[in-house]
This record gives sequence, C-alpha cells and structure tokens, in this order.
Amino acid sequence: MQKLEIIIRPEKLEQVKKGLDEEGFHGMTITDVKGRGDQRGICLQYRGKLMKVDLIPKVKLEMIVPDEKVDDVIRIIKKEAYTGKNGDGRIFIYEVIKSVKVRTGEVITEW
Amino acid sequence: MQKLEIIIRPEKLEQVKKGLDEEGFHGMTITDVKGRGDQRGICLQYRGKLMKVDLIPKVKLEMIVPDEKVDDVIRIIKKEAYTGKNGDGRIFIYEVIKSVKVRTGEVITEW
Amino acid sequence: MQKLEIIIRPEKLEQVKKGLDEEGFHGMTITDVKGRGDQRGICLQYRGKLMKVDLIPKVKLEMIVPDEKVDDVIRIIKKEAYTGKNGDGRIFIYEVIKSVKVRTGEVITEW
Amino acid sequence: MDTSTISLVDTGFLLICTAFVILMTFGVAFFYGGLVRRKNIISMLMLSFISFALVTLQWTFFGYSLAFGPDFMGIIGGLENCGLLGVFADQSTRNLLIPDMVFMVFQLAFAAITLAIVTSALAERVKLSSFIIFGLLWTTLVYDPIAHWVWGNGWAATMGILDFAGGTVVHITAGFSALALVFVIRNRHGFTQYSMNPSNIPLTLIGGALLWFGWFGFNAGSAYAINEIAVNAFVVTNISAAAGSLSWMTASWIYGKPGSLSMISGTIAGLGAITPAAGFVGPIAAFCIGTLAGLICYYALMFRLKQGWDESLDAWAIHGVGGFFGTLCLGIFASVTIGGVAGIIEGSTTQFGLQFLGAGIITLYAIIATYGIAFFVDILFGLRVSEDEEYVGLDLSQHGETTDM
Amino acid sequence: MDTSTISLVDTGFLLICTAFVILMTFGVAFFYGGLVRRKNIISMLMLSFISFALVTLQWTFFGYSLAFGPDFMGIIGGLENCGLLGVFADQSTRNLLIPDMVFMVFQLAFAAITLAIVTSALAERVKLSSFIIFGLLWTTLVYDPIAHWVWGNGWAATMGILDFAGGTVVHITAGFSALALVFVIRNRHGFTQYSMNPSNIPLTLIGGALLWFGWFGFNAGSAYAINEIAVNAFVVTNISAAAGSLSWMTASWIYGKPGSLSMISGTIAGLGAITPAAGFVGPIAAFCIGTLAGLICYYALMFRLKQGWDESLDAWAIHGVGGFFGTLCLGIFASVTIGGVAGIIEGSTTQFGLQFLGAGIITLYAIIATYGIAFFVDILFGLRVSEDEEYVGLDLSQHGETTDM
Amino acid sequence: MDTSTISLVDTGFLLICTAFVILMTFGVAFFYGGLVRRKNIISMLMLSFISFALVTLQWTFFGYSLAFGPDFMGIIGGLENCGLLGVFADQSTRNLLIPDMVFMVFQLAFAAITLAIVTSALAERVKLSSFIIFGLLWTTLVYDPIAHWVWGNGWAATMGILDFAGGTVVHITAGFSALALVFVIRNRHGFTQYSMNPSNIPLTLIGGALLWFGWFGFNAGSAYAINEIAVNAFVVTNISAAAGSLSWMTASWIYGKPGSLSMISGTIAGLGAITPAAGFVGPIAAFCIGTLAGLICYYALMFRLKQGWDESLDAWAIHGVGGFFGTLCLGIFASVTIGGVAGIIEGSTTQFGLQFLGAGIITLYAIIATYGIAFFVDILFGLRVSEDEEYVGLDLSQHGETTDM
Ligand SMILES: Nc1ncnc2c1ncn2[C@@H]1O[C@H](COP(=O)(O)OP(=O)(O)O)[C@@H](O)[C@H]1O
Ligand SMILES: Nc1ncnc2c1ncn2[C@@H]1O[C@H](COP(=O)(O)OP(=O)(O)O)[C@@H](O)[C@H]1O
Ligand SMILES: Nc1ncnc2c1ncn2[C@@H]1O[C@H](COP(=O)(O)OP(=O)(O)O)[C@@H](O)[C@H]1O
Repeated sequence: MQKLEIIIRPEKLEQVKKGLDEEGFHGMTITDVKGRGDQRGICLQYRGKLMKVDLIPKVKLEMIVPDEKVDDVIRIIKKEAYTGKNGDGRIFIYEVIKSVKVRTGEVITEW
Repeated sequence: MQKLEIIIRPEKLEQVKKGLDEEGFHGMTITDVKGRGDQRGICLQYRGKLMKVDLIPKVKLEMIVPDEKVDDVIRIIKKEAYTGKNGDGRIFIYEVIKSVKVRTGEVITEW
Repeated sequence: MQKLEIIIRPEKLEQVKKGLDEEGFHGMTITDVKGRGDQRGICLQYRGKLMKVDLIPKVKLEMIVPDEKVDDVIRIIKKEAYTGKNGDGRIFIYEVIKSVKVRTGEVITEW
Repeated sequence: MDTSTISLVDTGFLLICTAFVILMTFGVAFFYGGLVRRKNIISMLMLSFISFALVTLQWTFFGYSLAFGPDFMGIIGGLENCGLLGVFADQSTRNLLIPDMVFMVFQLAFAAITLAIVTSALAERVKLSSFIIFGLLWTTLVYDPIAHWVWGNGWAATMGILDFAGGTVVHITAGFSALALVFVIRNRHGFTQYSMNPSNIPLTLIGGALLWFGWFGFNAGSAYAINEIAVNAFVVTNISAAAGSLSWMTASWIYGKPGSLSMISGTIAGLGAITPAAGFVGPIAAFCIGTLAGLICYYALMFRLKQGWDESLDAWAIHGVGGFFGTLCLGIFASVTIGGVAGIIEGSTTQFGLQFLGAGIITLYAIIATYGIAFFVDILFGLRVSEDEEYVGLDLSQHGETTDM
Repeated sequence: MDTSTISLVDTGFLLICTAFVILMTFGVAFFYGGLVRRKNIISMLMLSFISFALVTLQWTFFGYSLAFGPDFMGIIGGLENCGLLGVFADQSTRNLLIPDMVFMVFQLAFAAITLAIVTSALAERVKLSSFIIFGLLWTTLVYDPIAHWVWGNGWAATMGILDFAGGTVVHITAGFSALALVFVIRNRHGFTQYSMNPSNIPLTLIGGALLWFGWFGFNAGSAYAINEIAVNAFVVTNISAAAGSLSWMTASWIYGKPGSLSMISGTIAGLGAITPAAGFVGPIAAFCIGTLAGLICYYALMFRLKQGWDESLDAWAIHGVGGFFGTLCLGIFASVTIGGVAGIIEGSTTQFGLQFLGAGIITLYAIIATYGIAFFVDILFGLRVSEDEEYVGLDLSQHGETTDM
Repeated sequence: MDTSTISLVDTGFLLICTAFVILMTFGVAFFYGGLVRRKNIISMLMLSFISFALVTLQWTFFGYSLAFGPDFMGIIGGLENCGLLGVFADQSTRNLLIPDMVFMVFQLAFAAITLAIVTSALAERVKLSSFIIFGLLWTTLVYDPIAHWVWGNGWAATMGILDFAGGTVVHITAGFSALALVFVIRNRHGFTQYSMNPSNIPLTLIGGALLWFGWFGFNAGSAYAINEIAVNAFVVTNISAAAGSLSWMTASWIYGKPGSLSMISGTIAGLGAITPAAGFVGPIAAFCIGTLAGLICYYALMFRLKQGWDESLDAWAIHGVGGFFGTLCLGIFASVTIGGVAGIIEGSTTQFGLQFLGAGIITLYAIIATYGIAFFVDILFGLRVSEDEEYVGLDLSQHGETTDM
C-alpha cells in the first residue's frame, strides 16, 4: 500500500478528479498549499527589474492506493494535470505501513 | 517511531483531542483538508436528480509517536471519532526515520 | 531521497526561506497548520486561573531532497527557525520511494 | 405636493430614514451571516435578502392594506389599499405631515426587517422553498394584524397601548415568533454536542454597525417629523445602545471574557429595549433602560442555553426579551415633559398596566399563531432539509454555492 | 443662499442623495470584488476606487463643463465651466431648486459609477496604468457627450428622449461599453476551460446591499426636489428591485439551484431597468418591469455564456440589457398622471419610438467609441498584463499586495 | 420646536449628518481591523466599538459639559450641563439654527471617533481593561479641553484660531496622541524583525468607503446649516480625498507598486487635511491640499518607519500630519469670498500665524498630556498584555474569540 502525494495546479483539480473517477479512483484527501519548484516560482518583469513570485498556490492530493495501482494513478495525473509549462507539479510516493477505517475498524496492511 | 495520519470529521476534533489528552498524547499537527472516501462523498436528492457532494471538509491530525504507542492512539481514535455513519474517517500509518527538535537540537531515531 | 516535514513559527518563514535559498534549496511545499508539542501549547494566566491555548498556528514546509542533503537542511532549519523558546518546531524525516515530475514525466527513484 | 397637508422637510427626512431602515434588513443579514458556520453563511445571508424582497411585494399587493387599510373592528385593515390603490404620493390622509406613500414605504421597511429577525430560529436547517411559504403566511397572519392593532387604529391603539418605534410590533413579535418556531423546526443536529462557533465575527460586526446606524432612522423617523421628539429619540437611542453594549460586555466579563459578540449583542439589546420608549423617556432613563436590557437579555440567553433551546442566533433573548422589557419600561420611565405620558416613576401606574397587557397579549398571539403556521407548513412541505443536506451545509445543498471566506 | 432661486430643503435632500450615490461606487467595488478569484480581489476593488478618484478630478477640471457647460450644437458642452468656474454654490442657473454646485456633485457621482461599472469587462486581466489612461479617455469621449445629449440640453433632450435617472446615460452606456471592451481585451486565460468561481460571495452581497441602499438616492434624487415624483421614484425603485430579485432567482431555480448570485443579479437588473422610468411609472408597472428585467437579463447572461464572451462580471447582461429594456419600458408603461408622459399602454406610441431611437443610437455610439478607444490604448500601451502576471494574480503583480480573506 | 430660533430643515440635515459621522467610527473599526494580523482582528474592531460606547456615556454624563458648558477662563467648560441637564431638544442657546441637543449629539460623534483613531498606536498589544481606563481619562483630559479651546469659546476661539470641522480638534489631537502613546506602550514584539502584513485588505477598504461616505456628514454638517458653506465643504472634501488618493498612490508607485493601501491612505490624508479648511477654500485649493497631503503624509509614514516607531496603523502619519498640514493650509489658501477669511495667497499672513500657533500649542498639549496619562495608566495597571498573550493574539487572549476570516 502506498501513498501518492500529488501537487498540481488548482485550476486542474476538476479535470484530474474526473480522470481519476473514470478509472475508479475515489478516495483522496485534498489540501490547499503553496509551493515552488526548482525554477523558483514565476519571474515577472517590473519596470526593468525582476520580481520573483515564489510560493504559487497549488493543490495537494493525497491518495492511498494498493501497490499495483500506483502506476495507473501516475499515468492519469501525468495526462490530466499536464499543460507543458513550468509549475505542472510533482508526485511523491511513500510506503504506508497500515490503514485503519474508523467506522468499521477494518485494518489493512497488505493491499 | 511512526506517523499516524488521522482524518476525522471536524466536529469530532474536540472530543478526539480530549480523548488523546487523557492518555497523555499531546503532540500533534492539524490541517484543514477536504476529502472523499470510497463511497464518494454524500449523495443528495435534488428534484428527483442525484447530486454528489464529494470533497467534504475534514480535519487531518498528524501525530508522531513511538512504535509501541501506535495501537493506543488507534484505539482512542476508533472510540472518539466514531459515529457509525459514512465519513467517520481513516488512519494511515507511516515509518518515520528521524525526528529533530529545533529548540533543543535533540535528534530521535529510535523511539 | 527523503522528505523533511518541517514545522516552524509562521513569523520565521521568511528567514528560513532565505537561509534555504542561499544554499540552493528551492523546491518546497508549504501548508498552514496548527499544532502543539509536548508542552501543550501556551499557558496564559487569566484572573488567577490558567488557560491553555493549544493549537498555535504554525507553518509546515515539506521538502524532498536527496539523502545526502538532508543534514544540510536540518542544519539550516536549526539555525534559522531558532528562537530558544517553546514552540520553535520540529523536523520529521521520511523515506520517499519515488518522485515524478508531471511536466517532463521524469521519474526519480535514487537521488 | 399638497403643501396644506404635507411638510416637505418632514417628507424628505422620512425618505432618508426609510432608506436607513431598509439598510437595516441587510444589516440583519450580515449580523446573522457571521454567526453561523462557514457552510451556511450564504444561506443565512439570503434569508434576510429574500425576506426583504418578499415582504416588499406582499406589502405592495396586500400587506399594507391589511395593516393600515380602513380598520375592521379593531382587528385588521380592509382591502381598499391593495396594490397601493388610493395611497397618495402627494397628500396625507393619515394626520401626518408626510404623504401616505412615504408612510407606506417607511412601514414596509419595518415589516421586512421583522421577518428577517425571525430567521434566527431557522438558521442552518431551513428548506428554502418552505421558508418562502412560511414567510408569506407569517407576515400576512402575524405581522400585519399586530401592526394593525398597535399602529393601524386597532384595539391596542384604541386602548392606549403605546409603542413608539416597534418594541412590540417588531421586536416582541419577531423574538417570540422565533422562539415558537424552534419547537416546530427543532434543534440543529449536533446542537449541545459539539461547538458551532461563529465563523465570521467581522461580518457580524459589519451588520452590527449598519444596525446601529440604521436604527437612527428607525427611531428618529418614528416621530414622522423633525421635531423635539425625533431629536430626543435620536439621542436616547444612542445612549441606550452604548449602555447595553457595555453592560452585557461587563456581565460576560465577570463570568469569563468580554467577547465582541457580548458587546454587540448588548448593543442590539439596548437598541431593542429603547425602541418602544424612545419618544417618551429622557437620556438618564435611556441609560438605565440600556444597562438593564444588556443584563436581562444576557441572562435570557443563558437561560435559553440551559433549556437547550436552539433558537440559534438569539432573536428571542435579544429582540424578544429586550423588546418586552422596553415596552414595560415605557410604563416605568415615561416622562410627561418628553412625550406627554407619565410612567410609574412620575407616579402613574395606568400606562404600565396597559403596556403589560398589550405586550402580554401580543406575545401570546405571536407564539400561538407562529407555532400554528410553522406546524402547518412543516406537515405540508417540511420546514427542514434532510440530515445529509444539513451536514453538507445549506450553501451547497440549497443554493449550490460556496464561499472561500 | 439666494433663496429666491434655491430651496434649502431640496438642497439638503440632494446633498444626502449625492452621498448615497457616491457610496454606490464603493458598492460596485465590493460587488465586483467578491466575484473574482481571490488573487484578484484587491485589484478588482481598486478599479472602482480609482474610477471614483479619477472621475472626481476629471469632472472638476473639465468633465462637468463638457457635459453640462453651455451647449454646442447639441453635441457637447463648452469649456466655460472648467475648474468649476462659474458653478455657483448659492444659486441656480439651471432651472432647478438647488445650487449649480449641488447639481454638479450629484452628476459627478453618476459619471464615476458609470466608469466603475465598465470595469466588469477588465476583471482579472487589465494593466493598471492602461486602465487609468483608458478611464480618462472613456469618461471624456463616451460618458461626457452622452450625458450632454440626454441631460445637458443635447440633441436627445431636444428630441424629447427621456431618461429619468440614468437608464440610458449610466446603464446602457456602461453595459454596452463593457461588451465592446471584451472584443479588444479578449477573454481571461482559461475562460470556459476551468471554473472561475467567485471567491467571496458575502463581499458581493455587502456591495449589493450598498447598491440597493444608494439607489434610493440615485433615483429619488433624480427628481432634484422633494416632491411626488421623488416619492414615487423611491417606492417603485424598491418594488422593481424586489421583483427582479425574485424573478431571476426563480428562473435560475427552474434550471438548477436558486443561488444568492441569481438573487442579487436580479436585484441589480430590477434596479437598472426601473432607473430610466422611475419618475414616469407606478407601482404595478414597476412590478412588471422588475419581473421582466430579471428574466430578460437572466437570458442575456445565458446568451453571453453561450457565445463565449468573457464580459466577466456581467455589466452588459445586467446593466446594459436591463437599462435598454427599462428605457423602452418608459415608452410602454409611462402614465400621464405620474410623470406627464403617456406610454403604449395609455395609447401613445410616440414616446416609445423616441426611446427606441435614443437607446439605439447611444448603444451604437457607446460600442463604437469604446472599441476605438480601447483599441488605441491597447496598441499604444497594452491593455492587458502578461500571461504570467495574470496567472500569479493582479493583486500581487499589479499592486504587490495579497489578502488572506 | 421653538421655530423662532430653530430651522427644521437644518435640524433634519444635522441629524442625518450625525448618523453619518457615527458610522465613521465603525468605519475606523473596519479600516484598522483589516490592517492587523488575523489573530488580532476582533480586538482591533472592538477598540473602536468600545470607544464609541464609552465616549457616548462619558459625553452624556459630563464630557459635553466639560467641552461645551459655560466657559471657565477659556480653559474648560463648567459642569452645568452634566447628564445633559439644560440641553434643550427644542431650542437653541448657542447661536445656531439647530437645537442644543442636536449640537450635542453631533459633537458626541466627533469625540468618539477621535478616541477610535488613537487606538492605532495600541494595535495588537493593549490590555482591554487598561484601554478602558485610558480612554476615559484621555477623552476627559485631552479631547474635552481641546474641543473647548477651539469650539467651546476657549482661548483658541477667542484668539481667532479656526478649525472648520476638526483638523485640529480631531486629527491633530488623535494623531499626535497616538504618537506619544507609542513611547509608553512601545513596539510590538517582532516589529522590524518580521513582516506584519495586513490580513484583510477588503475589510480595510470597507472601512475606507464608510469613512469617505461619512466624511460628507463630518464636513458638510460642520456648517451647522444647509447653506453655501455646507455645499462648498461637501464638494471640496470630495476633491481633496480624490487628489490625496491619487497622489499617494503615485508616490508609492514611483518607489515600487501602487498598492490599494497607498491609495486609501491617501484618501484619508486628503480628507484629514481638507477638514479644517473645508469651509474656507475652493475647489482648486482643495485639489492642491489633497495632492500635497497625499505626498507629505506618505513621506511622514516613510519617516516613522525609518525611526522604527511602531505607531502601528499610522494615525500620526495620516491624521496627525495631515491635520496639521490642513490647519496650516487654511492660513494659506483661505479665500474671503468663500469663508470670509483671507490666507497667504490672498495676501494676509495673520491667519496663517494664528493657525500655526494654535496647531503648535495643541500638538504639544496632546503629546505631553497623553504621554502623562499613558505613563500613569501603565504604571498602575499595565497598558500592555503579556508577551505570551501578544503571541497568541489578542482575539483569543483578551476576548476568547477567533475568526476564520
Ligand atoms: N523538492 C521539492 N520538495 C517539495 N515540494 C516540491 C519540490 N519540488 C517541487 N515541489 C512542489 O511541486 C510544485 C510544482 O513544482 P514545479 O517545480 O513548479 O513543477 P515543474 O518542475 O513540473 O514545473 C511546487 O509548487 C512545489 O509545491
Ligand atoms: N484512499 C484514500 N486516500 C486518501 N484519503 C482517503 C482515502 N480514502 C479515504 N480517505 C480520506 O478519509 C476520509 C474519510 O473517508 P470515508 O471513506 O468517508 O470514511 P468511511 O469509509 O469510514 O466512511 C475521506 O474524506 C478522505 O479524506
Ligand atoms: N508528536 C508530534 N506529532 C506531530 N506533530 C508534532 C509533535 N510534536 C510537535 N509537533 C509539531 O511541532 C510543533 C512545535 O512543537 P513544540 O513541541 O511546540 O516545539 P518545541 O518542543 O521545540 O518547543 C507543534 O506545534 C506541532 O505542530
């Protein structure tokens, strides 16, 4: 069982969600974040001077999925979140030890 | 040392915190998030049509605790966050490599 | 490749960012959170009675960096986020399995 | 203009005052809007805006006629003025110095804000369509008759019961109707179980500021002329508001911390209580009325919480109790030199008795009639949204909107 | 004061009304500010504030003179009143009961709000410096002549075209100019691709409340005196606003959910439509006008969406279409007993013809002249920020500010 | 009403103006509230609301009497009007056309807003209980005497020092008192170390809009009648506000970006500066005053930042410096044809000398007396919250409330 931490443009959220839905990925947790990547945000010209705007608003999706589904999710994200411009986002993947469902008490360790 | 990522209903936060306090669990980090589980949020009837409200507001608690305390926390959450209805939440558990306390510089790797 | 989850005082964010910039650490994701540590927030006197304010606003920085850079980041944070008073924050470190860049499709597993 | 019956300066003054009172209904919107959880802010705002639009049309088509048309047995007005027929824009037939049309629109603003105040009891759970039906029926069957009784030559007026600017007609009516509603619509899910903290106190204070401002039009305008009564009303309104603000704040300070909501609730309590008496009492009496209103309404709120009544935004504790108390205060503090009426302090108990009787009967009527209407609407259409809709929030489930704020 | 030509009570009334109308420009700021994405709120608010400051100076130095100075061939005013020279604070030379200076400042408020309404089309993408240049040119070359034609003894006034309080001068002008602008500045990036939901509906409703309130000064003040026309205007303004609110809300309810934005858009539609007619029609006509305006403007909005025009905050659909419809309504519903003019319903089609002609010509002029000015400013200075600046948001890129709210 | 001494139309006008000025105190609340960090918004809002309630009672019980009771040696008023005794609602004993009671309540609004402006220096660190004590003492010992000197037949009035609507009494007094306070209460923790950005600029602009609106009542009302002075004051107030908005914005544009806070600070600077002169100068002078005020106050703000003074929300730089500059401007730009007084430009330096003297003495008095009172309150009760309370935020630590917004 792995966690995907997916950072995308807020305006792509609807499209990404739709793409995921279509392939049956429903569970997710969403957080409003701000971020910058290696190109350090966006660089504006202002009267000849440069002005760096780092910390652009982004949306973070967290999805816990079975190991074998990880690549499917990555594929969908790469397709739906893509614009080709700087700031399209990243996916980081972690190992999950265990998952518990509060309502049912059900514990999943292998998924 | 493990991290518990606990997703609960916002209105249960007070109760959960109290339950944790009573057994001596204080450290935690809280984030406002939105989420949906496998049943895809809440489904409303609207003039005969169905209307899905996914992305319901939730609260995410992150707690780093020693390995042997993990089950205690799970037990408390299962008790205090429970309503029995869809959306009660989940707990995801991760391995933590290392923890550093900024003020003291203290580093914990085994806990 | 590891993830550092860094929790600091909001008012230290600028300084921390500057410190990181100087040593070439740009990529980061920032979230507004609330938290309390083991000393359970701040304790105010109010007409003889004690009043606990837990859940103080904090900022969470998440940074994914190559294994060998982790200690550099820790050093910077310990220096820039430090005030010496309760609430200076923590760093938690996790293993990252894989990282994907949406724009380029580039996948990093070893870093 | 027929300047033999009309005073231009009073007409202009009343037009401005009317705009002030209209702004108050929006003030109620913001006041209430800030007090609910974020998922219901838009819904709460809309209830007041819709109240205003709805009552505007109701009043135009028949409400004004019911309240102020030719009296029928002291109980209700006739239908002669439906559609504003025979309501003159250039002359007065009502023994006032302003055209009937100006009187009509000034009174319209009062009718509208009263319904808006009632929405307190419906907060975060009412079904929009049912609210519209309820609102129409309630204004027609509760507000219009009461306005007629007190201000439209009805039985209360005939008996000599006094209500300067609406302590009875507006505040008792709204407050006790809200209370009655709670027993039909019942508490919000989770009430008393988990905290339902206000999400936007600055918005509430914006509403409070507009209410304080507008109330000058409400009370000074109720003199229907620029004269010493209007001047006095203006001044005592402000004093009572200030006194209420500080007394409620102090009371809540003694038991905990002096919150901004304590202060602004005290403001409204002070304003509600001075309203019926503003043309009859002087500055020092106003100070006493405001101070006491702040304390009494504070305890009323505590009482309601202890009872577990989810009259969510305290129309009852503030407007109802404050208005009732103020209506009695007229009978206590009235001074002959100011409004020509003597209260207990000047040695006469007659007016106090009348006030008590009037306030009592109207309170009972408001409770019973509102309960009946609500009961009927609930059975036929359902007053309340489903539990899931309530959980998701009314903004999304009723209006399909959300707010970041 | 020269009380042989001046009425003090009318002067006082008009001063208050002017303050009301000035508040409306800020109302537009909040109305629009709540409708954009969070990253552009401050920018959107500033466009209205700057409009007001800019037009104040323009009007003082030469705008008033262009619009209301001595007529030159029915086309434009002379420069005699530049710098407010010869504009008296204590006497009237305009056949009104108020000093010329009061007329000047009342009209200033109209000129300012018109530019503020136009900023709808510039939302979330305009370059601040270019807006200032555009705003100055537009007010001078579009607003001032049109105001002169209709209200400053220009050709339209001479022909008998009527516009009580600005349905043509303010709302048609602003709405159709906004539409023309879109074809120069073009759509926001991502328009139709992803949702650009309003971020702060409560702020929009604060704006809406201030607009509703201020509109009483706008319309009643346009009688330039306290008289039956002012009283009538006040009352019908309110009725039309209420009717518009409920009809638009109902329309959107039929196709989906009754949002607060439907309701408040309907309010503005009702207000915009009654504006030209407020001194000429009665309460029932006002109800019809408001109801129809709500529906027509709703469909206009749907139409614009289908066309893919990013006239972002709907100045065109609401003000433009509503104002045009209202200008015609004057020719339909006007009643001799109210304003001395007969509409189609009272059997005369002359006025309707005049209204149609006037509205048509002014619509065309507004579109063509605005397009020309915008085109010119775009070529010379660039109307629009760079794509990156737009993406980051105008608050940060143009003003260096952000808001948590 | 005793219509031999009273004018009804002026009385009505002044009542409305009073409501406008009362709204301004809430305007200050929102203006300041938006400028602090989110954890202190409620606290900041409450300081203004409490100022208003507190001063209302102080004024009623004895403040009015101290300021405007029978003169005692040019220094202070007697206690004859305590509790509003002998303040008539129906006649004038003050050589005005409005009843004494209306004069009283109009002046009340001025006293209240002045204290509210002072709270700038207390932002984000004052202890509520100590503020209440300070506020009472300050209004009594600083504001009331100064009001008496200038407007209550005190020494300044006798000498011929002029202050049309409060540039000295309100703005110099508030601004320099705020500055003095900083040297007692000292800077916020972290000031100059980390940014303390405003959290809610839209709220600040709401406040700014209410201030701009209310200021028409402030300045036009200060003519105490509807006459050419009131008309002129209305018009020049608006021009100066617009000029200040644009000049400050431009200044900050030159050094960086044109923020909305630059613009709205310029508005207040322009308004503050025109206030003392509004009855004495014409439109073009108003344009110059506003433009210069925007620039001068901008540099004053820069100067204060360089000094490291944490006069947090710039009451000093904007109101203090602006008011001082405006008080001098009266002596420069005054025109005989407008207010009967000649300034330097019309060749007379007498008035300028008087203005300089008056402004200087009152500035000194405000600084010294405020410092003394604050020092005393600080020693006895502690003006400031503890460091932990400040860190947690005053909303929580002083009021037990929070806001999502
Ligand atoms: N090293 C990193 N650690 C944490 N978050 C990162 C890192 N690099 C990028 N991010 C997150 O991913 C987002 C998108 O990154 P960015 O570099 O702009 O994308 P791209 O490289 O595809 O243009 C950033 O805004 C930030 O939130
Ligand atoms: N697969 C998942 N990945 C990430 N978050 C999830 C996942 N499933 C559920 N969640 C989070 O847990 C919350 C509660 O899940 P839900 O399925 O509604 O609970 P339950 O199944 O107990 O009714 C969701 O709102 C979402 O935030
Ligand atoms: N056990 C924990 N689990 C999760 N987050 C924690 C834990 N302990 C501390 N934190 C986070 O770190 C922040 C700072 O911790 P704190 O104990 O106040 O720092 P310090 O101990 O250096 O004074 C807290 O506000 C909380 O967000």
